[in-house]
Amino acid sequence: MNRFLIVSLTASAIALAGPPQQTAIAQEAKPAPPSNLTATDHPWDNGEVLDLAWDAPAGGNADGEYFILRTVAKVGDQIVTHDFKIIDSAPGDATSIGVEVKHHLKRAAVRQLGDRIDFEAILATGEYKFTVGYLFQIVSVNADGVRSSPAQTAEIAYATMQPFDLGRLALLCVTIILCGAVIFWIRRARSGKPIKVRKIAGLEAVDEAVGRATEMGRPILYVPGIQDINEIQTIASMTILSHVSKTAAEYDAKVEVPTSKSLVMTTARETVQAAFLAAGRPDAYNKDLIYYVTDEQFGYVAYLQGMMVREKPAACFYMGAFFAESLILAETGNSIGAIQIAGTAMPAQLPFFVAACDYTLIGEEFFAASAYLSGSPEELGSLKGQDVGKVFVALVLIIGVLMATAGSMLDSPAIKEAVEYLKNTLLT
Amino acid sequence: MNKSNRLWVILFIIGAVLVAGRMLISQSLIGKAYVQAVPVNADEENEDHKWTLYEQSSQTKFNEAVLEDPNQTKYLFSFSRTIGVWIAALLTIFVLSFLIRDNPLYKFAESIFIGISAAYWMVVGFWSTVVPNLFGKLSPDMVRDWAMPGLGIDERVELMYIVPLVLGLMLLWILSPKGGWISRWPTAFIIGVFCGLRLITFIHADFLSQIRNGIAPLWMVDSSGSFDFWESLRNVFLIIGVLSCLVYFFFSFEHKGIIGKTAKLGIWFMMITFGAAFGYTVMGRIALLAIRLEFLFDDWLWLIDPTGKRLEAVISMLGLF
Amino acid sequence: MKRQIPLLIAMIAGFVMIVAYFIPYTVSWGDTVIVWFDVLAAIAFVLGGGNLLKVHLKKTSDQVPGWGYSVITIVAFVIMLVIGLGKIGVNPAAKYPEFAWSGKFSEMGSPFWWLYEYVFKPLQATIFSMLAFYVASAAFRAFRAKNIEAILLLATAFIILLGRTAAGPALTGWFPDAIEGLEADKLTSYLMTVFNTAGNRAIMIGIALGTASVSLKILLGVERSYLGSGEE
Amino acid sequence: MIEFLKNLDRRWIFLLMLLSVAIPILLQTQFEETPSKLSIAVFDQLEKLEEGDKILLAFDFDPGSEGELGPMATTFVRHCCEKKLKMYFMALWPVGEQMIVDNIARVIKADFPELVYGTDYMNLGFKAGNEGVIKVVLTDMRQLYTTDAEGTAIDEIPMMQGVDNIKAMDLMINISAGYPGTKEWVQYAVTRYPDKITLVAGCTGVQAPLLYPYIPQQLPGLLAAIKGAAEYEKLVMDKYGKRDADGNMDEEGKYFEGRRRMGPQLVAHVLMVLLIVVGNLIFFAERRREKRQ
Repeated sequence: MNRFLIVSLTASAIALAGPPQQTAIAQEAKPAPPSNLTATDHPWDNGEVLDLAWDAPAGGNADGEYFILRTVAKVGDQIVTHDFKIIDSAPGDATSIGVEVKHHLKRAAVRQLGDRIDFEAILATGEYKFTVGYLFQIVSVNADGVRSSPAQTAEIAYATMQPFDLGRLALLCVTIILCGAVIFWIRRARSGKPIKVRKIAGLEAVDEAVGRATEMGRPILYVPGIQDINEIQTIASMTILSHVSKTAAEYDAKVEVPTSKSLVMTTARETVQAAFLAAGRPDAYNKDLIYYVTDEQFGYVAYLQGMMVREKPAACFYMGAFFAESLILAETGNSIGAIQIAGTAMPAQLPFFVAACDYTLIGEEFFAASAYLSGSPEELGSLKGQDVGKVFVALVLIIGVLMATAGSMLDSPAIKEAVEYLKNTLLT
Repeated sequence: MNKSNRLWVILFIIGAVLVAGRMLISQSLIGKAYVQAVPVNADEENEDHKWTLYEQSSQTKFNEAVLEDPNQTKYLFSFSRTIGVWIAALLTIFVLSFLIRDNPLYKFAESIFIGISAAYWMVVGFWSTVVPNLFGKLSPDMVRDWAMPGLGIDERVELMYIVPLVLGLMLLWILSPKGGWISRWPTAFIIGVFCGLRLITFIHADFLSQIRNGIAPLWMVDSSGSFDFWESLRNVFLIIGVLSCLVYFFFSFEHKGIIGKTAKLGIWFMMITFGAAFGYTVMGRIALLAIRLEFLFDDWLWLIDPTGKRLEAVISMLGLF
Repeated sequence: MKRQIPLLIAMIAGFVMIVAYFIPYTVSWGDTVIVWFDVLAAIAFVLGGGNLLKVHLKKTSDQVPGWGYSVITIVAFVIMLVIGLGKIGVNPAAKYPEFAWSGKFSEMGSPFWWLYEYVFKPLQATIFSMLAFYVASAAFRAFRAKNIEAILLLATAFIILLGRTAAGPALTGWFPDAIEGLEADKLTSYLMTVFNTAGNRAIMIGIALGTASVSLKILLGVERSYLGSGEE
Repeated sequence: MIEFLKNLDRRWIFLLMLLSVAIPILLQTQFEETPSKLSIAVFDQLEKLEEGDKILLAFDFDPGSEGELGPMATTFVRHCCEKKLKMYFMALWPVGEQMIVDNIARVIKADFPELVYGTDYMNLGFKAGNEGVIKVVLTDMRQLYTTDAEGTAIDEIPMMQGVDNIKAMDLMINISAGYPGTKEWVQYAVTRYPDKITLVAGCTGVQAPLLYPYIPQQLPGLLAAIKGAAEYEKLVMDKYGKRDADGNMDEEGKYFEGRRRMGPQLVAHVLMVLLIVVGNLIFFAERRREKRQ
């Protein structure tokens, strides 16, 4: 109804303006504005989007575009004077768009509204955060860049948060599948069913290296990387350290753990102490062998390379997150003839470890190593769970690629849209 | 004096003679640093609120200024920064001497570095984390009156930040003779929180997004709408590469038969990846050495002058011979 | 008991973070705890500094060989710490001259800046630059074309090393149009965008899976060695 | 001969490396650069901007990587000054702030003294929190940055008016030496707001291979290592040339730093290739001899 009205109005305006040389006039004159602009809260999101919808102006606007203007209209109970600014644009064939807003403004941000708001009244409330409502305008811009008069929303719109972010549903499902697979295999292993996993080259070398250090009467150096304890690689390194120090305790070898972060030092102390206890040698534990050097990456490296040359450890373990220091350590270790075993998930450092160390655990193998070393069936079960994840990747990849290929070969918009949905909605 | 000590003495003497020779040729001290005085006038009324900042400058500017006005005070020779350049140069050489063998000079540099850097990070941690993010949250007024007058006046007390304070204190409990086990609580908290956080963000950011980036048609058409063989081949290689590498990481099967062959292909892809990483890394490392040597030749020995810092005729290596 | 409670703390904290990621009200918790962790890590510097002092004071008092270097470390540490925490020689911020402590601890010209510029920085950069030497010796010693894998690695490295300098165009620039694609820079870009991307993508996916699995095991308490023995 | 090479003391190799870098520096050799696609893409992204557009420069590196990234940073700042863009500096690395201050002194204060702090450029400084900082500045900068690096309240800075978050920026440049760096900016900023945030980056050689999977969808342009810096320098200097009308080279050397480094780079790369080849020759000669025995 409304649309019809505008169409007829415009038509009569044109009729008034002169003879029906419509094309010539349309280029000169302002385009018609869109109508029925509404702003509603985007459902099931984090309250940062309002959905705008409008009806296309009479005669359409396919060649042009729309500009979206926004103003803060209400802060708490305060009405704010209007000051519309362009915040976004939409293509001419669109009739809706999601725009980003905030559901709350902090007091400091409210201050920015300057003299458009009675700040004294805001101060007096003593509040810290205020709900904020918006008004929108939309103008159509034709191909020549001429703007129409604006259409405005009738009501102040507020964005609200919902208890669940529907955009992350796919992520939730994937998380449940992955975690579920790991848990399933761990439980299966607990129930006593045998778990078969392949060997990882280099893991037997761990015990061999410890044994050799004992024979030579020289210490073992264990470097847990240079990241703090909030890094998963460092945590994984702790579980490998647990195994190394347990073996060392059995062989009566000395393990030295210099760390670059003090939190890693305290955690490593706990780990090693527990390992010595498990090996039945709690008396042999010496916490002074696990110490902090410095947080500075190269200060730590300077210390390590000096210490390696002076104390000549027989075996060196580099397990954790490494950066540039990987090669300095590996080359120094090589020059003193130590057995070197490395493990990291830092892809950039892998070539150097692969080249300069005796054994290297690559990426995921590094995380798997702790499971192998512990030898407990539950830990091995978790590896099977990870494999489910890989199967998932392969399946989705193959399906996605086949769909994309089909879409491209058949030039079918429907399939292409399905691929876009898979990529941009399900996999983000 | 044993053989290695003699070698060190000889190296030291050669170095000293070369540096002295360099100084003779230029007929003035090398490694000099100059500054530009920038007066700061924070408060017209109060004399205490006026001071001078010294910014890095160059001999060229200094000489130009002196030629114009011999009594100028804007550009100055800086004694402390000249010393600094010499110390930096010597420390650079001390560290590099480790390449010949471990020696007392390296140990000296190493000890200084450990001490300085540990303290450096403590200071940075205090002023840029503890003050704004702990004190600033728990007592914004106090921090504003003391060290951060620019702190937003709307900042309010955020009692939530008592949690890291308490956890921190529990952590430090380890220093006390008894009850050190309490420090396991904050450790467990950190590890738990970050395990949860990393689990979800890795699945979100790396796992899903990499699958997403991997989806591409194997049949590519170019802008004219006809089949593009090379672009298609590229995508075929990409998908084969990703899948075969994934097979390598499979733990459930031994690498035998078809799986073994696919895994092998995966290793080949990874080896090319490693080769690329190696090539690029070498590139970066050499640039790092270049900047150190440029410092020695330019700022210290004044052998080269790529940025026009000096008026004095530059003696290039070619000129020496 | 001393082990059960921490285990419970880790489990609850971890699962709360996971659930919070899906709920808009709590999604910012992740950011908050990252800030908390930084505070905690900064407090932990005290632990590190204390340990550093303890180790080196012990070495000094025991007069173990090389104890002189420990003295140097202690002196360097204490000087840097006092200068930095005390903001010694730092002018107030120009905007707030009446606040003596408002200046930046690393202001140019201050003693802290001097130590940073002329001691810390050259030492850090020089130790980093030693990599150029190690990379050379590793190249000579370790990179052997023993098998097809090693040959692939080396060939790629060669192409990149030469392709990313003036040597690349000089060696391959004359190639006729038919094999233009083999010119060093084009080959480099092809290797990088196809093979390197495929390899890295798979490694990234693997690491994501490994991270998720290790995290999960820790949260479930399957993996608990980091918590120590439960004894004091 | 083989015996000698096999047992070659690695210090001789160190010496060769030292010479191959030192001699080109002393001779100041330079080579002509042919810009690659990725460098041109970076240049074009900046060229597209207009006077007064906002640009965020995140300096996530430290002196350790200055050799590779310093030249890029200098040229980026110069390019922004020439285009009269509004520059917002920030750092996720503690020492990054120092790098910002250095570059402001080297480029802006020295060659563009007419630019005013607070209206033409500003320094947000360092904030701890790694990717957490990225997440926060994406939605609300003022939550973390109550003051700039100098301690001035953010709201008193003219160019911060109307800037709530980094989505207000027309382009973002990240110079990165590792974690946190370009990868995190891509993961947390670009991936979330692909339409709002355009990122170009300069990175160290080590990182370059890891960033290629993001090109070009999430990362339209990348300067990889010193070579990228040299190419970009050429592009910028060819277009904007020398500052002095009389073509004076004084003080200009800082804009040629990348190209200057390519000299030692070439020689050292060739040395590396030779070392690998010689190493392998020895290895195979040795193996053949063992087989014969």
